[in-house]
Amino acid sequence: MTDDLTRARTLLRVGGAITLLALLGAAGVYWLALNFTPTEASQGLAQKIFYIHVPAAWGALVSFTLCGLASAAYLFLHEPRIDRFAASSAEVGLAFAAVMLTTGPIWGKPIWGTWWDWDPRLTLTLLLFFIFLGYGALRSALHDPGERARFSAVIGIMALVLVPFIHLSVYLFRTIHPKPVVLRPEGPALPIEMLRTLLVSVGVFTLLYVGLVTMRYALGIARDHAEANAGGPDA
Amino acid sequence: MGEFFRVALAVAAKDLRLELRTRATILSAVIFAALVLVVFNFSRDPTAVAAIDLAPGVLWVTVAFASVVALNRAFTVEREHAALDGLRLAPASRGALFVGKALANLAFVLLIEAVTVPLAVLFFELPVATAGWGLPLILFLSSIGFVAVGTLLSAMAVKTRFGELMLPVLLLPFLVPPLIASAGATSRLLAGRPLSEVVGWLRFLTVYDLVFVTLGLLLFGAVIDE
Amino acid sequence: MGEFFRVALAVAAKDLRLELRTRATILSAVIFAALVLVVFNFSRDPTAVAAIDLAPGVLWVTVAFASVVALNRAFTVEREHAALDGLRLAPASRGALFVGKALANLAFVLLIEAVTVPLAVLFFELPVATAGWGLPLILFLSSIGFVAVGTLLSAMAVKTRFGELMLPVLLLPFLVPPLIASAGATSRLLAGRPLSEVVGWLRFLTVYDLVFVTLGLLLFGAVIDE
Amino acid sequence: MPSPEAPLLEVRGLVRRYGRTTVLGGIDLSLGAGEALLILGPNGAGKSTLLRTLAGLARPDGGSVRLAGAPVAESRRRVGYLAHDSLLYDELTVEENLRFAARLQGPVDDGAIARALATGELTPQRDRLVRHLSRGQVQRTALVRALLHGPDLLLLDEPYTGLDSASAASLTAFLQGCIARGRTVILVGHHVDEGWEVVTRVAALARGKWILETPRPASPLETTTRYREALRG
Amino acid sequence: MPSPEAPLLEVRGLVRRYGRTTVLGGIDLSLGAGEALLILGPNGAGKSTLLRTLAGLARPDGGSVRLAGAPVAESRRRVGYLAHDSLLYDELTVEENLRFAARLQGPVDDGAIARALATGELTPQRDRLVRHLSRGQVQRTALVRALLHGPDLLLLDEPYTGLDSASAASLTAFLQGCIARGRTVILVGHHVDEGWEVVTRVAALARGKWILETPRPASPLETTTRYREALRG
Ligand code: HEM
Ligand SMILES: Nc1ncnc2c1ncn2[C@@H]1O[C@H](COP(=O)(O)OP(=O)(O)OP(=O)(O)O)[C@@H](O)[C@H]1O
Ligand SMILES: Nc1ncnc2c1ncn2[C@@H]1O[C@H](COP(=O)(O)OP(=O)(O)OP(=O)(O)O)[C@@H](O)[C@H]1O
Ligand SMILES: [Mg+2]
Ligand SMILES: [Mg+2]
Repeated sequence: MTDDLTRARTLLRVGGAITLLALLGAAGVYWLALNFTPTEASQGLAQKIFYIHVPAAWGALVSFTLCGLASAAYLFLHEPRIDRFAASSAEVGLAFAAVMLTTGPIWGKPIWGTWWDWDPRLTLTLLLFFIFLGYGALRSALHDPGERARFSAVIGIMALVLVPFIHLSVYLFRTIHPKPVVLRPEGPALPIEMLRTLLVSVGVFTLLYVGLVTMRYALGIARDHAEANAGGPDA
Repeated sequence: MGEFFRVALAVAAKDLRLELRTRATILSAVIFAALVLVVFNFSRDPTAVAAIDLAPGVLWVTVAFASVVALNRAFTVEREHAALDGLRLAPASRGALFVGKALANLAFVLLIEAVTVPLAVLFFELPVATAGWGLPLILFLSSIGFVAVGTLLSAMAVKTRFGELMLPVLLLPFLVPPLIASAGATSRLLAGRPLSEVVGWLRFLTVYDLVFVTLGLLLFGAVIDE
Repeated sequence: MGEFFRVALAVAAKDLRLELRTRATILSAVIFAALVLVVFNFSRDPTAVAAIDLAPGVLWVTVAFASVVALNRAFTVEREHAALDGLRLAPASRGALFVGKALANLAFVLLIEAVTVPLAVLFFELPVATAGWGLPLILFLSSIGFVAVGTLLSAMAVKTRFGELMLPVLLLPFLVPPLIASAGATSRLLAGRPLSEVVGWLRFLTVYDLVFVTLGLLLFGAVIDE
Repeated sequence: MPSPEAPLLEVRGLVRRYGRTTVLGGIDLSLGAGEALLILGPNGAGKSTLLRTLAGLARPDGGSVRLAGAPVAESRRRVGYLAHDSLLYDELTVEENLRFAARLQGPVDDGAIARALATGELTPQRDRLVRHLSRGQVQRTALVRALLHGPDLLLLDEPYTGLDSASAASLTAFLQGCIARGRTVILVGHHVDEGWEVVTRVAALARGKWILETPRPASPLETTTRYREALRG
Repeated sequence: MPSPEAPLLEVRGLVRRYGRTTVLGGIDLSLGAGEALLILGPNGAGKSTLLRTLAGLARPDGGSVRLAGAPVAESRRRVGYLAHDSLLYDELTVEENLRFAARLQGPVDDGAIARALATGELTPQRDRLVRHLSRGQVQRTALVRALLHGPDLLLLDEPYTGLDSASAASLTAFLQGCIARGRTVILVGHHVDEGWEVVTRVAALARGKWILETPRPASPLETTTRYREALRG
């Protein structure tokens, strides 16, 4: 039991270190973006937010996707560690989505002249955000660990199914949100330097993801440990 | 396969019979729907908004929330005296149990719609004639999706303290996509456009239904069994 | 009198503990309110309907839904394990029990409103400044009447015999007036009219509250006791 | 039926119907302080209906129930009723349930709650949700809930259900204490030996009428045989 | 524990936890056709949890449960489980409840339902809502529901609860019939004498472990004394 705690502590340190590294990287990306990347003609400096917004958006969708896949795995293996990972990934995804949902409007104000628009793509993204808020609410409302794991796994899978709906929504509905310029059948359609900076930034966000998930996972271990020691058998 | 449907029908028939006895679900749902329509009718400033513009949205929101009210009850009947354990003991596939519960819920939702739509037509003087068969079709397609997701989620919500609130929290995000499609299609139809123009929406609804009914079949076991 | 309130508070506290113990409930309330707004925005055709025109309706649907949910819940918790008999065995006045149940329901409805209104203001860029204290006042007044009637009705509904269940339908008309009043008042206030213009509505709501709280106090015993 | 002391409970020609079926067809009963009546009877005889009516939960369709000369509704505090259902809230803990039940009766003092938990041997489970209790633990909680406020008239419907031998013994001891303190107990059961030490009188109900009514016979065995005869005859 | 016949039920090192608490700490059990095991144990010992797990309602956290060599989930039809809760719908009549339970198991034939009602002595109540039944009538309905489909393994959690002497006797007779037909019965109870004629083996559970496991002693009395010793030692 106590070696659980030591493992948790080491994981927490490792995660912390990676996260720190990632944050430094983020700073690096902006140094790169501001000094070594051409400024987009029509949008000017506003477009620089691109290098957070897009990786954050992708990061969010990826986190949620991984949560969904882990959820599916859990239902087959009933392995508590997988559940813990899914929960961690979901929470980190929420953080990324929050970044996306703030950078988006900040970008939108100068470009679209409005903070928000009830555009399907935007709204469905918002909904995904809500689904995972609900995911969290459900988890905190359930006390039996098995039940908590199974139920949140089901939500995770259902949300995973909704992600493609979101990605496709941009094609299905009229929307003011830019069509994919990178992830599109014909391949990327933007200057190579922008692409380079974007890819660096994506790398940074991946690092951030790993760091945060590791930390959150460690906390998960600690929590379960606390629970397991809370009360002995009776009668 | 015959067994699958025997069980599914048994479960659905049981729920319908219970509902006939108590009327609890339908009544609260219908009352709610009526209230909502009344509110909209009176809170609308006729000079500002034409009823026809408001109608599709209102209709769909009403149906959605009334369905949530109904779905909230779906598994409380299984909670008393641990009746759900009775279902879980059955040698039947979990998919069959899911279909059974879902069929009953579908019946409730359709019934709610059967009450709501005429009311809406009354309040908003909708030109339903122009919409023709499109409207029922949309209603039917979207109801399937509603119910598939709702049945799955209400089975979980009922296990939480105050699940009556947890259900809408989990369910509403999943209801929005079909809601967009239905509301969009409805307003076009009411504007007198031909059915052919909303085929895209209908296809969207059908895909959604297929996806989530399948998910329900696959995941229901994970919800009710340990 | 001190006893009256001790019992009432005990009952209310019990219900609130049953519902609001988990942080999840508060969080859910917020998510729920936000979702209602999202759902509405989606069902609306932005070219035809300005958000502001939807606002009153949205507010009231949220309130109505919250009430229906709370009231559905209110007496199902009393039915399991015949907990209601536990209340009936109490040497307390039935009025105290009524007030207790009603208070809990009111608390929940007010919670939902407390999170809905600010969000609605954000979403619809409502001119709350002009509305000022009028809006909360209206919400509060109408919620009281709503909950008073609702508590009485749901107490009837717990005795699940059909005849008794028809009563809510017969009583539905009683729920409509306060809704109309408050919806009307709200839209006026949001249209920037002065509070003085809706005093009539407010007076109506107050009278309604008094009448139905009194009725509840008097009739509750008849409803829960044989 | 006559009673040694001034009757605390006085029932006259009590009739109770459910729609067409008459469940209690004119029951007379009078019990004084310090008396304990064991009521036997086949399933569906009307035992629980009788207790519900005595507890003031069901209105008599005929006859009268008077507690110390007053209608039950006016002296609810003097009655403690254990039903088939636990009357507990699944989603509250044992302690929360007891605390709530106590509040309904009057101002609560924590010492009383703690003592009640102790007498029910529920102290280890005090913070557990009732939903998570075993059946016997639920039954003990329901018992404690019913007796928390120290009633003068105890109406116990099959109180020994689900109790293990230890808890059964301590329940019996507790009831003996009540009798000693001049309380009155009505006990419904199917086993003559459960609570035998407490019982001062035995009655049997069938088809809503007394078929047997006697001071406690010499032995459980004798009681059983007399009950059997009464059922046959 | 050894068994005279090829084991129908084989339990190995069964562990069951409820989050914090370990309720079953490694249970071994093997029962053959025609055997009837009586499980005793204090409240909260884990008896019901054990039965729930055997019935396939609760997933073991460790160890295995095999029915005729297969996991329970694959042979649900062979199990009949009577829980503390009735698993019945209050708002359905007795017959509707049984009919529904039967449909879940397989095609329904009316004769079978009628016979089931008769064995449960429920024919007079067939059209009454379960909500309106007396406790003993509910218990009989629950029993009939559990045994309707003629299972090979009967898991009965305190089946005698609330039954009057007559019904208790006919239940015992019914169980004897099952044993004679080579069925296997597990009986949980607090009274050694209830179902004594049926029992072939006795075991006692405490704190999630066997504290006693023996072929049926000579008499109920002897059983009780040995159980008491086991509890103390
Ligand atoms: C207002 C809130 C906004 C939200 C919720 C949002 C959401 C998203 C999401 C979910 C993605 C990932 C799409 C995918 O890969 O499937 C994305 C990517 C992107 N967003 Fe936004 N966005 C917002 C505002 C904006 C604005 C104002 C702009 C610029 C005018 C913008 C430009 C982009 C671009 C260029 C991409 C990359 C597209 C690709 O190559 O896949 N976004 N956004
Ligand atoms: N609400 C009701 N509506 C109709 N009949 C009822 C109702 N409640 C009880 N009965 C019937 O009244 C009779 C007496 O019920 P009661 O519960 O008093 O029996 P009982 O003596 O307690 O039996 P048991 O020993 O099984 O508890 C039973 O036949 C029962 O079916
Ligand atoms: N869902 C649950 N969550 C947490 N603890 C539980 C849960 N169910 C049962 N327990 C605990 O597990 C223990 C065993 O419960 P179980 O019902 O198996 O006991 P039992 O032997 O059947 O007792 P009884 O004779 O009272 O029926 C008890 O202490 C109980 O409080
Ligand atoms: Mg009874
Ligand atoms: Mg048990």
